[in-house]
Amino acid sequence: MTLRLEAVSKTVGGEVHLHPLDITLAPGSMNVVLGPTLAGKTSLMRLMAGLDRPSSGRVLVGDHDVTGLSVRRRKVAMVYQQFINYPSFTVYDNIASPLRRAKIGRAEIDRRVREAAAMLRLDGLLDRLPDALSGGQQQRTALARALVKEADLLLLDEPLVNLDFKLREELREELRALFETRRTIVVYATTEPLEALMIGGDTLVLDQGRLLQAGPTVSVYRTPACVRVGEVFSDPPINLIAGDVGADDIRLGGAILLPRRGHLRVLAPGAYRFGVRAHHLSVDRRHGDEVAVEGTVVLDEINGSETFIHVELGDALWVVQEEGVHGFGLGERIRFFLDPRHVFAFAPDGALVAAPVGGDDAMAVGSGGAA
Amino acid sequence: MARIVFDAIAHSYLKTPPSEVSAPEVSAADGDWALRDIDQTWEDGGAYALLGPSGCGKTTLLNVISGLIAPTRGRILFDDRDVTGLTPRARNIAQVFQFPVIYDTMTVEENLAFPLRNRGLGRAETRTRVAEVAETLDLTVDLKRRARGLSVDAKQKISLGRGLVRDDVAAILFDEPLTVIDPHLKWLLRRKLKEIHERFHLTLIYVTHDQNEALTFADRVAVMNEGRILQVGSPRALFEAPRHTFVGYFIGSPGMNLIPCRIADGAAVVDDGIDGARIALDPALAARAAAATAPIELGIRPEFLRLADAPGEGAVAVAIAGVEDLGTYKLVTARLGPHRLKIKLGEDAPTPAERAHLIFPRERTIVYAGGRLVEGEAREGS
Amino acid sequence: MNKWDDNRAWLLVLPVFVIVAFSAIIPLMTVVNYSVQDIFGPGQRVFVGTEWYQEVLFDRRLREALWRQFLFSGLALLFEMPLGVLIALAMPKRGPGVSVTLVLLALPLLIPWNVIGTIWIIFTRPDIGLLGATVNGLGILFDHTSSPLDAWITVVAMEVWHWTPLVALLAYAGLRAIPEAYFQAARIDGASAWDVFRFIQLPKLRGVLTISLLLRFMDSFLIYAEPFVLTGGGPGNATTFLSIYLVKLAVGQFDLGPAAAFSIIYFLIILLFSWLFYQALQNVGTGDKR
Amino acid sequence: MIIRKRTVGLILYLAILLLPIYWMLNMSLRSNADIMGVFSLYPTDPNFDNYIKIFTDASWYSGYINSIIYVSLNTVISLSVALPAAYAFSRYRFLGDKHMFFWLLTNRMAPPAVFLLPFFQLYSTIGLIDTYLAVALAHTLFNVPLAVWILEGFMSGVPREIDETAYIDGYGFPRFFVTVFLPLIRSGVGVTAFFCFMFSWVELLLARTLTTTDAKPIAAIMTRTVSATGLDWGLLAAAGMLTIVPGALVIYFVRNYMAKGFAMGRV
Repeated sequence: MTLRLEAVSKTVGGEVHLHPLDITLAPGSMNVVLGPTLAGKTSLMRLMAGLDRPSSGRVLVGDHDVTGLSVRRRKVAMVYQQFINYPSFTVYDNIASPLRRAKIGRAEIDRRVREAAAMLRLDGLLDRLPDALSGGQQQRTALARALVKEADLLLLDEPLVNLDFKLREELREELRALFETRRTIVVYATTEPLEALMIGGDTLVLDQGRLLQAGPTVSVYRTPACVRVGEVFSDPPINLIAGDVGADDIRLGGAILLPRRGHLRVLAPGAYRFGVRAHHLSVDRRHGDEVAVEGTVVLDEINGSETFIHVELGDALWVVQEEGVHGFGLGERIRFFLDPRHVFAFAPDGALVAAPVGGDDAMAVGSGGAA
Repeated sequence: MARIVFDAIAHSYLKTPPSEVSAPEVSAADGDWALRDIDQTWEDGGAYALLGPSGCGKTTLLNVISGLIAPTRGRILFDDRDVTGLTPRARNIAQVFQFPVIYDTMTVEENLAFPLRNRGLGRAETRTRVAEVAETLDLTVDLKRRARGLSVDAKQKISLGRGLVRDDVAAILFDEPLTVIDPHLKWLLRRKLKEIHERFHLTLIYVTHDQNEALTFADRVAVMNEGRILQVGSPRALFEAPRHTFVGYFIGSPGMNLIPCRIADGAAVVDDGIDGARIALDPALAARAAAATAPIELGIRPEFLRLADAPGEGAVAVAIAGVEDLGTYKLVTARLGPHRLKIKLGEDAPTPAERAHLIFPRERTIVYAGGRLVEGEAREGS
Repeated sequence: MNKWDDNRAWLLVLPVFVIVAFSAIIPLMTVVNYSVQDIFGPGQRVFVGTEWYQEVLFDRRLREALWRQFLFSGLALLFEMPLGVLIALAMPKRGPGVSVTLVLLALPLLIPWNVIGTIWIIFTRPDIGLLGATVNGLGILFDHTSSPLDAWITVVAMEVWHWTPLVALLAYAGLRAIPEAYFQAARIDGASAWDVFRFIQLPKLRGVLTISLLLRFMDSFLIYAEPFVLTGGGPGNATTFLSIYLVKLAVGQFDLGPAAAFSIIYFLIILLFSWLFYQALQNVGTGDKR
Repeated sequence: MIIRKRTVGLILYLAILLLPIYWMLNMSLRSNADIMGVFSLYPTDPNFDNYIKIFTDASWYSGYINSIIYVSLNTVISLSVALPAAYAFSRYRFLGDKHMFFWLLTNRMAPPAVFLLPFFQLYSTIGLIDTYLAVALAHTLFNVPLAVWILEGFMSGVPREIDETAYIDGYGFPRFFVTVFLPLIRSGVGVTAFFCFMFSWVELLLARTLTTTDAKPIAAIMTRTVSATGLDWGLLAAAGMLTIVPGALVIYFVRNYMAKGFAMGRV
């Protein structure tokens, strides 16, 4: 059944956690709530679950107003970022607990528990207590308990954030496969752009209690409705730089000249903010149109498969992403190339004016007043 | 500063450790040893990282260096001096912990001066050292403030600063120091650490489970698993020529593709459900691999695999099981018989059709026997 | 951290409210009632306003008892706090010694308060007491039944003997809560044991010590049974503390009106300290919780 | 070296701590004539006559039974009302919660002497004088606030998300509380029970005032007997020793909880 939030807001002790927002989630849909810490992600999920009551607005499941309905009467499941299990129950009893409350027959419970346990690779651990499990196994148990319930709404609040780097990567992949086949509405909160892209589906970008943009994940990524969405949805951070559009060319940060061509042709002369993601900068020239930029290396971060080179250029700090592992010394002069075809242009108020082609199929659904 | 040498270090937290450190073959089943027979030299002035999953023994190793733990067996040498029985203080080690450790009642300045005062350094000299370190860590304006009121990252810088003020420090050890730091500030501290290393040329050893931190921070990364150091190498060597399958899997995101295979006629033969897919190997490599008795696995990183539409020389037919658009790149999952392979494609690359052909570039295809790298001729990692 | 907003939680608190109100509010109202009336017998009572309060406030013996009380509580804290911390520092951190020490320490806390008095009578009597006989045997005259100073020494020693273990247990709990990394850092920084105490343990114990300080202050302020059994408030009035005087007034002389007025004043003093106690707790709470 | 010095100091302190108790034990094993006659560091002719007298005389041993009954009753009452209340304080924000908590704490601090007379009158009026229930109820005055306070501390240590998960799973409050929540704060309940037992056991003023014969506590019988028999020191000491036994037993059983409870920093 469809979940609808109508003009829902949340204020706690005079502090606004969520500004009024409207959200509709289709049955079986996969939704990511993306936002930095304190964006209001958890507040939103708690309202959806019915753990908290909205300060205003209505929550509807299908045509049913469930705004004041106790969480016990709703068909929801939730996984927290802490590993929450019943410490005095075995893994088996943990997974079985929602089914037992629902008065399902023993045999059926047993079948479903074992099925969920197998899916999450907990088979051999059913007799253990949660304390005797590793962090990853504890979170798998919590996931199994949430999945076994076959709820209408499954909420996952940064479920992987407390796991080791490598475990996170593995579980993330499994999760996607687990959700694909279900009729449940899945809502997955995260701060990490890559995680949002891996989960796929639709993305809601939240910042400071406001819904900035909603739409298919890849479109939101390719066509951020405003500067803030671009920032939230880029890791490493998107390079943002002030620039002026003249008659023939565009001057970035006073030093870099771009031709006013392609998707940037639509820009009227004036001041803009330009954004380009780190992986669209390269130390190798990949294209004839690319513009060379020179700066000083201040850090070179290696994440295992890619290298992020932090480059200082005047007052501005740029991040260049290179495939593979490369070593650049601190203080080294470096020349990198900027492809004008991948540059975003934002108006001074932050709204997107021009996006690289290829992202034009995206629909930018600015809601609740884009910053 | 010192060169630190581990001479057959082993440690068990049990009161009565098992008499023998078990052989590598049975290691997985035996969790009694947190560290198993480690021989390792940490060169003076090097920036090292200890990388591994939770419980691999990396923190134990760190505590053995600092002297907080006395190893069950083996010796530890600082510049050829046996320090196995010495206290942390006598070893002149500094350590930065996961959570910032500061002295609540002192100001930032007093915090930084504390290790010097305990060593009886003169006032004037203490002051100049503290001022210098505060300058490096951007703490000068906070010097007179109570340390308790500062933000977490500033506190963590103070813990680091207490190590830096001592000019006699043999090494600075870091135990996942960025865990509590806000993600947006992490890279600033990473940069600070790099700068400090370049400036002071101290021996730094950094423990983490996050490959990003390890590879960014260190010149040489030691990958650990189950109480053993599997490989010590530059970030690039770990990425391009992992000497152990675990290293291949652990480094890189996603990790290396590892496929069981057998060697025949200078090629790796992989079960593809039909009559076996042939992947051509470097002849010298194939010859050595053929001589190995342990089970053989083929290894290739997702970044190095290429897709072709048409069958061609050395291309292997695969079924495409899924394509994920991850913004900066596309991640393709391909099925080859019972095996799954990950392929990383550029963001502009066309989405492959249901069936495709996979090319294994010969210079990037490596082979493991019993989990260990089979050395080719020319490949000797930097 | 965030709590749920729900006034229905009152339903859960209701039993506690009813039972405590029954034991606290109704009796308290009786006391208030007495404090403004003069009672001659059943049904014969006269409203006297603040007369009893005036009488009590100008009662010299009461004022003396109050100062005595402050002196006693002050002395008790002076000994109990440092001693308790010292013991906590000396307690083992792990191993079988922990349980043994905990059990032995807690023993005095589990003895009925009047038995405490009895123990100390037996212990300090010049004829049969170990302490009394020993001290007198050394040629020092010591008799708490005749010398006010000796009575004070005995009462304070008893209080310290009785309650230092509580301070020690609380301080021990506080010490155990300090993360190991602090001690490791201190070892690496080359700090001495004294430095560790001054710069790590003492600052981290602040909260726990505040709690035990206030707890001990209050409870010593209410002390009754132990000194009553030991000295009966004597010799003379030398060890007549507030509670002892109050009971004398109410039960011994049956001066209900003044006793009630006294009770109210006594209670107000306690209330003031309770409030300070609560404030301190709140601050400690916000300081400790991350 | 330092560690050794500390340990020696601790052992010395514990020895001093036990000395007065040892002395009472010494007395309890001797006859009154012996005590008054010779000063001895240990019983030269140890006998259990004093204990035998206590165990065979109903006016003596009933005192123990009385004490144990009202103390247990008080512990049960205190725990059963304090558990839900502590849950409310640790989980909910509600109208007047802070004031309520403060008011409760003030009762922990109330001087028992103040309540002496009004209690006597109150319980006389409702006919509860000289019953176990009277003492048990009177002791809730300071034990319930204490229990709420200790339990609240333990409960706040349990993440709220566990409760939410249970409600999401479909648990009702009572079942959740008993089957999921209580096992989690087991050591808290142990510590709380210990403190309720202890404070009820050691309190005498109220207990003596509210009882005359049937429910009279041992500690009160002791004082009375002292004056009647003209100070039988041996008997008195034996009675005193016996009042330590129940407490010592209780603390032995909860010693592991104690360590845990103290580690959580709430008492």
